[in-house]
Amino acid sequence: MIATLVPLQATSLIFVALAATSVALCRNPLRQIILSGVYGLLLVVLFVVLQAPDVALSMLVVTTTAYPLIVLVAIARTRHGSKEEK
Amino acid sequence: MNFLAYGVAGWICIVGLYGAIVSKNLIHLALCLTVIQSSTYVLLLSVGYRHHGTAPIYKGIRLGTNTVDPIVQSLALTDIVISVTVIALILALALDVHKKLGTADPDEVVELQG
Amino acid sequence: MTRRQIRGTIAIPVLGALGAFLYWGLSGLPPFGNYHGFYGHMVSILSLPQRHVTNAVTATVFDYRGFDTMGEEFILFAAVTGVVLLLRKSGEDEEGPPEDTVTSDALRLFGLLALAGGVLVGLWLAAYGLVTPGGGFQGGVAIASGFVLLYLTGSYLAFARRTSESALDPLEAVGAAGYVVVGLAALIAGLPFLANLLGPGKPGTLVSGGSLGFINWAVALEVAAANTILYKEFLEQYIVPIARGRKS
Amino acid sequence: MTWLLPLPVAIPLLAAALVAAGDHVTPRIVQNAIAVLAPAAATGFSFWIMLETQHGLLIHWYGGWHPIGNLAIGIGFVGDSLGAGMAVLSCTLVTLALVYSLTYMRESSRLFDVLMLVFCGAMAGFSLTGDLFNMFVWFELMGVAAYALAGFKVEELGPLQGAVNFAITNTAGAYLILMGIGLLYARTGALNFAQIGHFLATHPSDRLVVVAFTLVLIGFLVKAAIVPFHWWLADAHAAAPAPVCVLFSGAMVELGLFAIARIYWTVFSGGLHAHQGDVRSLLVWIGVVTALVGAVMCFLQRHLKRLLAFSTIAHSGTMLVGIGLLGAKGLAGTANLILSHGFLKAGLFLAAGIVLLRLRDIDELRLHGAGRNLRWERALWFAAAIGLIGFPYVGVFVGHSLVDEEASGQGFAWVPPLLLVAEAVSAGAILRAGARVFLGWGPKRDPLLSWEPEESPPERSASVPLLLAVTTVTVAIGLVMSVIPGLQVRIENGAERFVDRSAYAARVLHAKSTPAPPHLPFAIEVAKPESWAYGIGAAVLAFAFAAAGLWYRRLPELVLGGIVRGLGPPVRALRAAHSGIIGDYLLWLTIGATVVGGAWAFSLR
Repeated sequence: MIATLVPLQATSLIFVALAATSVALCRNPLRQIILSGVYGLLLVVLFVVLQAPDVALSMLVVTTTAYPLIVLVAIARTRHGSKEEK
Repeated sequence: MNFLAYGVAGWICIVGLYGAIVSKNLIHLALCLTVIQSSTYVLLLSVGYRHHGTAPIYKGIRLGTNTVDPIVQSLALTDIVISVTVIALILALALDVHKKLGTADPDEVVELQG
Repeated sequence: MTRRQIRGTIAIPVLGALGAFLYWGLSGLPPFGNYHGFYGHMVSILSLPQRHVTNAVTATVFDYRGFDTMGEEFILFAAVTGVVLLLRKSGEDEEGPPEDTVTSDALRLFGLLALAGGVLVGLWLAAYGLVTPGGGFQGGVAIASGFVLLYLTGSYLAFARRTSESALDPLEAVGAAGYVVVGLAALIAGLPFLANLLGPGKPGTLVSGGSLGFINWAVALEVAAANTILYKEFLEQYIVPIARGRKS
Repeated sequence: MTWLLPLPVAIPLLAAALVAAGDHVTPRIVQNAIAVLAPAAATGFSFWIMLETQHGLLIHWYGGWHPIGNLAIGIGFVGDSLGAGMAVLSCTLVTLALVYSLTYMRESSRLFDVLMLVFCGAMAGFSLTGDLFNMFVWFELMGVAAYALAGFKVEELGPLQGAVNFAITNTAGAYLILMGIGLLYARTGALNFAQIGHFLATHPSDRLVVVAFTLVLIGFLVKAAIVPFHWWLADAHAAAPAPVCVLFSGAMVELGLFAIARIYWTVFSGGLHAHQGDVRSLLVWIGVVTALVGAVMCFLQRHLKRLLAFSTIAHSGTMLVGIGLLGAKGLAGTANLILSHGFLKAGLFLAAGIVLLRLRDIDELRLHGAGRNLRWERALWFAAAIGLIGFPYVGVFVGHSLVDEEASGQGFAWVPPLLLVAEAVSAGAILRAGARVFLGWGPKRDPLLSWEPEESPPERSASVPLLLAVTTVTVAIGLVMSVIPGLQVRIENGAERFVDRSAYAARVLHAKSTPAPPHLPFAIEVAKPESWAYGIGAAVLAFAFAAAGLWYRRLPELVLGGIVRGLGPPVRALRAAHSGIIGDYLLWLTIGATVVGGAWAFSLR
């Protein structure tokens, strides 16, 4: 069972790297927040396989509530304001 | 395989910086900052990992069992809190900029220069 | 080419060079999985006998490196103060809160249940932080997200009523002050700042860790209040102007 | 006496929480009393710590976690003379700024007081800590409070832009520091300065140590506003309220420099000993470039606070030279410079705040001659400006002469003349602005100076006598820094102990007591003839530059044309580089990091 851990870690590391790339290179803020949610969850998985449950739990509560909430509100607010000007 | 974890940490930092440099939107830029910061979590936790180690929680396991490093985990915890707070502050600033200017494009915020 | 495109073009080779430099340094790290630092090892060995805390990470966060966590709490405190400053002040001229758009009692009930659920999960996470994964921070965020669920079910007024500024601001500050007070109490007793006054307690139970319990709950209080204020300030940025637009 | 060490941190932080908690119930006067008394108490305790450290290091292990078997397992505060001196400076400036704000920022909510108190506690913690990650925590706390304070006037776009640029560049710098910490922890398994330093000194250093040093260094260079990481400073300073600028210019930037000195001497000096020469030339070079760039940009400003901000960059460069020479005397020079410059620059910012209050503007040209009746403000402005020149026995004189002596002693004889010019140009710009505003000299228009947005003035109800009193005290402290009996010899002694890595490690890890220091006299050191020459030369040059700034158009056509053709293009390019765009700043940050890293990858290997 322990022997399978290393491929598991490698896979999740590669997924984390890919997700980070897509978050950084995505130009649309709304799509970006969805991608960054996925990225956060992949980080949670990585932390679990790296034997860090406390960090994974923190990342989970942060990535499922704090980030999406404040970022979505910010995006919504800026869209709303821009429409008013037009 | 030995280097993969560190390489991923370095890559995340570089790609996050690129995203921040060419960002068209302050909210987008804030998210790129979170990406840069996540490279530090990956680095810290990879550094403290030990093969066949378990989480450093001694409930149901014997003292002296091989565990991963608890210090890097506590540093990463602090780091996550710092990241959230700084991003919240930058987003609040971005919202205020947008209220004044009608746009959150950092290249158009050029009130002070020269 | 726009200014941004020029920047992007310059950035690629520069970042490549920086990446190479980072790679050069990172390749000096010990091979993955073979870490042998003394610090983590000592804390792993000492936390159970010295502090009767089974979770070595929590022992580090609240005890061995508890002073860092005090700074971290104040980072949260200062950031929330800053957000309030930036958002409340800039929205001063806006009107009062709008009315609820939800009329279904079932949905409201669901909102209240969600709040209760979030608070319960949060309290559970915070309470067992010294034993299993979790702790004041994670619990605090979970409690705050309970309030957000209440909002998401459309009960803005219920959300606003349960998260009034005059109640939350002091709660947050009391949580932050609590940490310093625990530290100063030890100093007044002639011990080093943040020294454990109350003894280690019984391992594996809710009362393990002595002063750590107080610190844990102070952190939970601070984090829950701070995050609720944070969400509230951001949500008000959205909900108040939109609702005003609908009325006019 | 080790119980003293947590107090400069704990008191302001507790006060911040109390002011916030009592917002809806306690009367305003109680809040004000807490907001002023807490930093005053912190100042007092820091001063006490500074006196105690004359006899040796003070160490406080948080939570009682003393090192076990010479291995540090907890967080320790290590008070030494220079660190405690930084804490005294920071807390004093916060106290003065909060007294000034009592009426200046009256309408502002208690949120301002809360953030200032948090800022105070963070700066004190940053000065006293002996642990790498703990230093990072205070760095971030300082940053978070400062970003919000920079954007305090949310009604205007300028402050928001300043705060955004400040927050993003400094956050990026902080992440680099954290990566460096991760690398160091991986190598040494420690976070305590002395412990890491001991490990690095006893093991061979390789590329990992070099990269870690670079990352940590770059992060703190961003905070210290060193070229090419300095862009944020002018934006943040120009827009922040005057009492906040006092802390930014007077203490926060200098703490970035202090951190470089602290980290180099306690952590890296053993491991990088073989490469000391390379580190020295790099730091001295970027310091000199920073001094010159800051001085030139300072000369081109008409917004008074932005002008002062660029003058801070010029001085920051000089201070980095003092640290970068890697000698005790240069470090002592920088310490002296930080103290005198901190108070004098604070005084200038406070005076600019009064100008904004009474004349409702902060623009040098628009205010042409408007300050003729402000006699007291005029006296303060010129006194502080002359203090910054380095005239013999006034203001920054001792600091500069020590840095110059060290530079000449280390074979950098070309450095003092360049620093002299940088100093004279930046002081000349301050004198020019004063002459234009308070005396009405020179023309009303000047196409050379860059336009900046207006700033909304504070309410008129502020009590001018109180503001003047605070400013006078601040300027006076700055002016006498070179003639306080015994101060110079104590700073030099403190600097010598500061650079002694093995004694520091022995005291922290092995609790070995250090031998009692010699009894130091209370006397004013006699300046050397070359210092006199430099001081007087700087004064003459500064007045010449001020006059040139006012009346350069009276120069003969031939001379003026030559200057324009020669200096025009580089100056225009320099000005265009200060674009105010955050993407550019981040690109500069990466370029700077790559250049420093590349230079070391080739020379240090």
